[in-house]
Amino acid sequence: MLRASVLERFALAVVSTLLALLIGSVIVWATGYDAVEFVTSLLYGAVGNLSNVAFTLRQSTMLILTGVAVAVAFRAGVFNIGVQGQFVVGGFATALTILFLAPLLPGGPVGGVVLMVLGTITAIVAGGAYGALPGLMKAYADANEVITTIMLNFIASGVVYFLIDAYLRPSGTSAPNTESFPDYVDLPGFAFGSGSFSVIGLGVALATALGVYVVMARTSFGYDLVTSGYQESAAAYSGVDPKRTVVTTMTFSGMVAGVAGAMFAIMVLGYYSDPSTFPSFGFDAIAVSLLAANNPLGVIPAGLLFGGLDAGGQYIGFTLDVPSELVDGVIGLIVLFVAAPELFRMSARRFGLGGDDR
Amino acid sequence: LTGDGGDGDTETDTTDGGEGGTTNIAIVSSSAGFGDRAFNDLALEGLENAAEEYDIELQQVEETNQSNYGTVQSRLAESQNPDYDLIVLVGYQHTQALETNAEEYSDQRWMLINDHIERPNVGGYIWANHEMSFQAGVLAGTMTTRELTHEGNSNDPDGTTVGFVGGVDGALINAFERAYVAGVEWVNKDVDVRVGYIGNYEDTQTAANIASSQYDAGADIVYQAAAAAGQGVFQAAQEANRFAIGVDADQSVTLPDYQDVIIGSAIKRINEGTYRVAEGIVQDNWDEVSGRNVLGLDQDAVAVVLGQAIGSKLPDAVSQNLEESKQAIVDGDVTVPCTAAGCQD
Amino acid sequence: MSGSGAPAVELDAITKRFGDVIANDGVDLTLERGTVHALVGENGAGKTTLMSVLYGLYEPDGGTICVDGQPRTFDSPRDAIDAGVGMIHQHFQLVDTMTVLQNVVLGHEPTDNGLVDQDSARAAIDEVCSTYGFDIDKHLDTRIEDLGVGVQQRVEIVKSLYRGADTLILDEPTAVLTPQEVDELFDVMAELTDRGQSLIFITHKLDEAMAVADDITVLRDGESVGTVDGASTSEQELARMMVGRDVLFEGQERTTEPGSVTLDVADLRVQDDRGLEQVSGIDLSVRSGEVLGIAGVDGNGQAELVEAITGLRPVESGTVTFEGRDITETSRRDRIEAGIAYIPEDRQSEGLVQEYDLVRNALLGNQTIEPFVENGFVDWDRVREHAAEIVAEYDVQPPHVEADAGSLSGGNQQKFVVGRELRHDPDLVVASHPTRGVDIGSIEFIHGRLHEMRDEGMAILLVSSKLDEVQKLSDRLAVIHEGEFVDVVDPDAVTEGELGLLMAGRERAAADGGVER
Amino acid sequence: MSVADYAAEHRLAVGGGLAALAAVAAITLLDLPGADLLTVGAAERSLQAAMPIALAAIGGLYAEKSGVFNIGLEGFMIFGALTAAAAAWLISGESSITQGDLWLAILVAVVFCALLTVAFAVLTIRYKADQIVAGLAVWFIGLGFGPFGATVLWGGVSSPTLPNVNDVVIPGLAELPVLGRLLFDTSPLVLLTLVLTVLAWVVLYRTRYGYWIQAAGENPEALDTAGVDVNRVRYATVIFSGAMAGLAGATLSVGIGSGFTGTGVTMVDGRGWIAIVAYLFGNYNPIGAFLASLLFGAMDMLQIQLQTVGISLPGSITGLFPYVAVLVVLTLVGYTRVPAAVGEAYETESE
Ligand SMILES: Nc1ncnc2c1ncn2[C@@H]1O[C@H](COP(=O)(O)OP(=O)(O)OP(=O)(O)O)[C@@H](O)[C@H]1O
Ligand SMILES: Nc1ncnc2c1ncn2[C@@H]1O[C@H](COP(=O)(O)OP(=O)(O)OP(=O)(O)O)[C@@H](O)[C@H]1O
Ligand SMILES: [Mg+2]
Ligand SMILES: [Mg+2]
Repeated sequence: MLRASVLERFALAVVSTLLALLIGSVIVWATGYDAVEFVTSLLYGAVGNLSNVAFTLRQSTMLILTGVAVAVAFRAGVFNIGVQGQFVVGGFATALTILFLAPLLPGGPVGGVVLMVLGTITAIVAGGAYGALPGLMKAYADANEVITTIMLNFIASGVVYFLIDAYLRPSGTSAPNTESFPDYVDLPGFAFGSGSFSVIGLGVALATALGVYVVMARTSFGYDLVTSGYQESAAAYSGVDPKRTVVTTMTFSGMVAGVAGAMFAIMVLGYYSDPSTFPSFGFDAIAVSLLAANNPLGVIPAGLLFGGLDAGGQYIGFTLDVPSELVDGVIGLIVLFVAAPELFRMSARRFGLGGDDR
Repeated sequence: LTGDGGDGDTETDTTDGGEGGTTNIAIVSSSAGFGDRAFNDLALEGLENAAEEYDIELQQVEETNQSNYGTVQSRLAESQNPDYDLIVLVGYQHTQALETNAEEYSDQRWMLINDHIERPNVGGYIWANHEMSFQAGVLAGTMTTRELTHEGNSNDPDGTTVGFVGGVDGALINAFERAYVAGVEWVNKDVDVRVGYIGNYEDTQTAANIASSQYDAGADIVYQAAAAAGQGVFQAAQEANRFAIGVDADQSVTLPDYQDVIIGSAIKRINEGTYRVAEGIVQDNWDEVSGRNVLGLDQDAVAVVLGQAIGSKLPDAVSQNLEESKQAIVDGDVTVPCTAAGCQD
Repeated sequence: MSGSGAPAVELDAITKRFGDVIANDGVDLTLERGTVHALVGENGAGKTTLMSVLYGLYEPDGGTICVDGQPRTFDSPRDAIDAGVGMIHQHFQLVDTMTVLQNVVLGHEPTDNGLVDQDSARAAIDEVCSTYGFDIDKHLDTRIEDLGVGVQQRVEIVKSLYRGADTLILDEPTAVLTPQEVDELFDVMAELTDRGQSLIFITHKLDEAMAVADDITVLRDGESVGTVDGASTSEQELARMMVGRDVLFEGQERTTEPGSVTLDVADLRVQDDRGLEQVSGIDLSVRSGEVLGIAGVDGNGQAELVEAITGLRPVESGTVTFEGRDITETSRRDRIEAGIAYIPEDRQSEGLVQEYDLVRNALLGNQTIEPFVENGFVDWDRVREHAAEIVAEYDVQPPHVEADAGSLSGGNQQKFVVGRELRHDPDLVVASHPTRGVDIGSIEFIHGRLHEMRDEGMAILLVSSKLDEVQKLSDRLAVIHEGEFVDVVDPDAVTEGELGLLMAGRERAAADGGVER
Repeated sequence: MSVADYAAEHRLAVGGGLAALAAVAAITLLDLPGADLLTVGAAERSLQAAMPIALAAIGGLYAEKSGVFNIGLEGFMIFGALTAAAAAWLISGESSITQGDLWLAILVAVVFCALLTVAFAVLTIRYKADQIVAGLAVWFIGLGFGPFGATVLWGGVSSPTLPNVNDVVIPGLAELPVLGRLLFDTSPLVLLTLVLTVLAWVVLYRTRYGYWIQAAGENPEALDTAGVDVNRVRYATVIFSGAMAGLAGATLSVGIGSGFTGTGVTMVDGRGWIAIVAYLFGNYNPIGAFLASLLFGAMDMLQIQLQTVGISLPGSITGLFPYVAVLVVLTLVGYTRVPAAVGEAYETESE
């Protein structure tokens, strides 16, 4: 039973992706570009050489973390569209912690590790708190979370920008960036020479996905959340307080988004900056999570796929004339198809691929 | 897929790019992206002009996420096919990433627009936004009390109010604002400057609304520093039958539909800068074009040019004041608030 | 309307299958013009299905429908309506946020220049109302949600009449009504038949059927057992036809005596979701080794009372004491942990998660109970064993714990829920309609289990709308009416007639049965 | 009726009242130059700013009233803005763009978005796609293919400068104080919006189609048993919502704007989201949605007026006014009664 649905899910993801890529290629061809080159460049940009792989994995790290954050909430039946904002706030908290504590702590590797750990913890706290906010508004004021979280994304971005520009910008510069973190606050690249990807970051993402999976599948807390998502009335019957669960869910989701923020600040940037120039990981994560049927483990392959699409898209941007926005559109198409499993079921039935007639 | 040479061979022939072979140049946009009708497009234009003159292969890379600049830079620097002789980076958002990459890829030559890093392989080019904005202020301050009519548009010589519409309220655009205000006041202490910020660089409607609000409040000339959104200001000017000042390029030329309201534009000749550096690469004159280059009124790299349609109608006082204030700035008699890089406080 | 002598409706050998379930198996039914034809049968006997076929909601797998002597096929309710057949569903088909007028004319709006012609709509409704003596005209601009069920039902009837129905199907119309409203409904029904309307009346209450019906058809397991004359039949005969054997009313022999008070409820007041008081000062107590039954017409506060006791609904005032501890303010989870089991009325949405398999459903409500969960971690192997034990002991079909709950038939779902709630020795069981939708064999099994558990010293609070069930199972029987206990009686000493009066809110002349409180 | 219920019923009045009160309080307490803040121009611009929001909101509320949550309004608006600009540019060919071209372009945008929504409607209604997810996908697709389309046509994410629809001046009436400038010397699209708002109200509450729409979202079974095809009603409203979003987008790019801007989050810049909030706030009433849009427009203009007058909060903070307002309003006035059947695909029981 379960196996069949995992398989079906996987097939759905593959078919959606292929179909979206096919449509993308047709559009490329129809607008007068070379479709074959489009696809091969996409592949090469994703996995063609070591630095491309590093970029793919870097994007995947971020997408897995934010994807898990989305999955947690969706699983519990709460539409957290605010992962972007929670991730922005989390990363900002990391940056503040590192910048303010660095002078107080000894430098060197030990200081670096301490700063990174503390920075990640504050990110988790900040992300969780920023996630709790719409949770509280939904639970106790019936405010639709889809709308509140979208508003809070705009607000997070605006306020963080303001704070950086007004208070954290080093004198003598005009860019709304904070100072760079000390050199020793950095995750080692190991096999990948890239300055913005570290196997440790990927490890954190994988461990988070696994950890969240265990929580969701093996603990009574996870059971409470998932049951609320499936059937709120049954959850209430079983002793789950629906209001509290909305708040805990959003907090938990925000905490994971906070980890994403920490990794972004430490591993990717090494400083902090105007959030409106950040990639929209929090939104792409919705696609990632959906593709994975909101399963934290499924988020890993989905995150790798989207990371690859991202990297490939960027590569296309600087090798071909095809505008890289196209790749964003293709991602949207994937989401659209994933949203409509019935479409594929019906066509599968039409072509006689199993399924009962009703 | 491995036909592209793999990653083993990273030796770069840095002396390449003489008069002989094709010169490869990549340009990476700022987070505003190309199509901003402002400095991204201008930087590109200079390279395109160079490409018409010389044997240059140009690769245009649009990347609007600041967090990706590190990777984009390194991916381009590592590229073997082609091997870029110069990578042009538009905007200060590239600076932090370039600090690492300029060191890492010490054989790669970089041109950074609007900022600089002390490295032999970097040419940093900063245009004095504050000086040109001061000049724009002089233009506005001079004209607000003078009679001007053009195709049904007119100013209000009795009123002493002008406006400023900025993109994002931050150090960079604050420098435009303060310098502009200083320029206005240099002409006439009594002139009142209305200021508004859009909050981004793409919302033309809000830009138009801010400008309209300022025209309503008596402004007869509005200076915009809002990249793509700035068009909204010209539109508002047409609606109010007032005037406006363009930015970055001569917008009475680049946006001819608005030439009836653009009395002048504060321009920075970024195109000349990128052209010069491209030429330097082709002619193997890196030393002459690298290093820190602050380009201001003194170098004629920034200026206020008068609108192509209206310019001839402006009174002589305008060019006199512009010339006089320019001289004063160049001579150091007038200190323009803020710096080329922005306002610090 | 045809003036011929042909019956209003003739159903001939109607068959309707849902997958393997044969809901209707060659059912015949003849509705004579100007009469009331009652349709009775146990839960799941196929009554609603048969009527849905007649109303065009389901396409029959076999058989024919004749209306006014003409053979008909209905592809949709619209066809049925056009043929003059109207149906008043168990769950009203009214739009809560729209007004009475809008609901009545929905789909058949008179228009004037593209706008709905309010005046002619009003006039047409007025005419229907005055013809049949309805009094809903004063509510025409009231929104449905602001009206009581009785009025809503009349709106449904007016809606059908407005659409020109001359045959009306009423599916369990009395289940939601107060006795007074039932009387009013019967008056309306008499008025309708006097004016030539023909009615099909589905009910579980045999006395009602006998009181208003000219003919009574009994369905059992999808088949028609026969049609009898309403005036001359007896309840015993009908019951025998329905169940297939004589219905036993045997008393239960107790093996133990009730012990100390387990649950005590004092002066409890509870509101429903809309803020209306549904429980108005109820006192009750249940001892260990005792079954307290609560009988009453659905919607008299039973649901709110049960939810307040089990911790799903806050109380306005009063106290709930469990084993000497005041639990009025404690959470549902605390109450589960303290040993209160609850068999919910709505197994579909509360008792089970439809998309979960039985293993995961076996954990529902047990999330904090050892040994299934230790230190917050679920021991799925133990839960699986637990699920398998329930399935085996309660004969859940199919006997696979991997089956999704949603794929089980209603009766099997119910057995699983009952099993889960009864298996780990609670001190109090609150059972709400524990055998709803369950087949006869299982009913007896569940009844037996409840009695066994009572004899082992468990306290049981039983709510059921089936009078035979509460009478058979209870040691004491409280009758609830409009949120208050009318009386508490000895179930063995009371007759159904007396209970009916009590449920209608009329106090008995003399209390008897030697009952506490 | 409790205070909370009353507030929920009359949220718009309450919200508007609160906003007005806050404005008056701020003006008196902070001694602001009230007359400079509340100008006719500001009112006119509020109306203009409200226009695209109101148009999209009315479309969105029709869809949701009938049971389909079209959360993709923002995406459809992007397509509307792009299509209108593209159509105007393509129709005119080499010659300069005439007023007729612009109106034709707006029509093309409306039709094109209606066609796009047909796909969305088929997915959500026939194939029961999750409405929220599909709507988000539309947004992603708009953000991607909008600028992409611009690049294909114009080589950059933005269009060249385009003219916009001329104001109509009604002689005589235009001379009226205040009202003259607001209503009789203004963009015809403002007038169109007003007309559409009233029309939408009449259709929803006074015609049979309106009854059907309400029933489809509240109790589809009741409508079905009344003999009306629920899904047909839903197709109609969803496609209408796409057409309205297209019109809203077209309004931005060629109605009052000067072409399509595709940088960043495009020139639509969150207006589609605000539109959803507007109709929720307006309690699904077209007139309420329009007034709520006006409230947002006024909020935006207030923040601009404050800047103009020189009461300058940091621009990056004042720009957040509308978003914060949405949060405050949703939290204070809270619960919106969402039609009962929203989000559920309807399958008629008759087979
Ligand atoms: N839509 C359906 N799909 C599958 N099975 C169904 C469906 N509707 C009814 N059934 C089955 O058909 C049988 C008859 O159901 P029906 O609703 O007609 O019973 P009923 O006599 O009306 O019962 P009640 O007294 O509870 O209303 C039951 O076994 C039920 O499980
Ligand atoms: N679509 C369906 N698929 C499977 N079983 C169904 C379906 N619809 C109804 N049933 C089953 O048919 C039985 C009777 O259905 P119905 O809807 O008449 O409920 P009911 O038993 O009358 O409940 P109530 O007494 O609360 O009205 C229920 O047990 C239910 O489980
Ligand atoms: Mg039934
Ligand atoms: Mg039933």
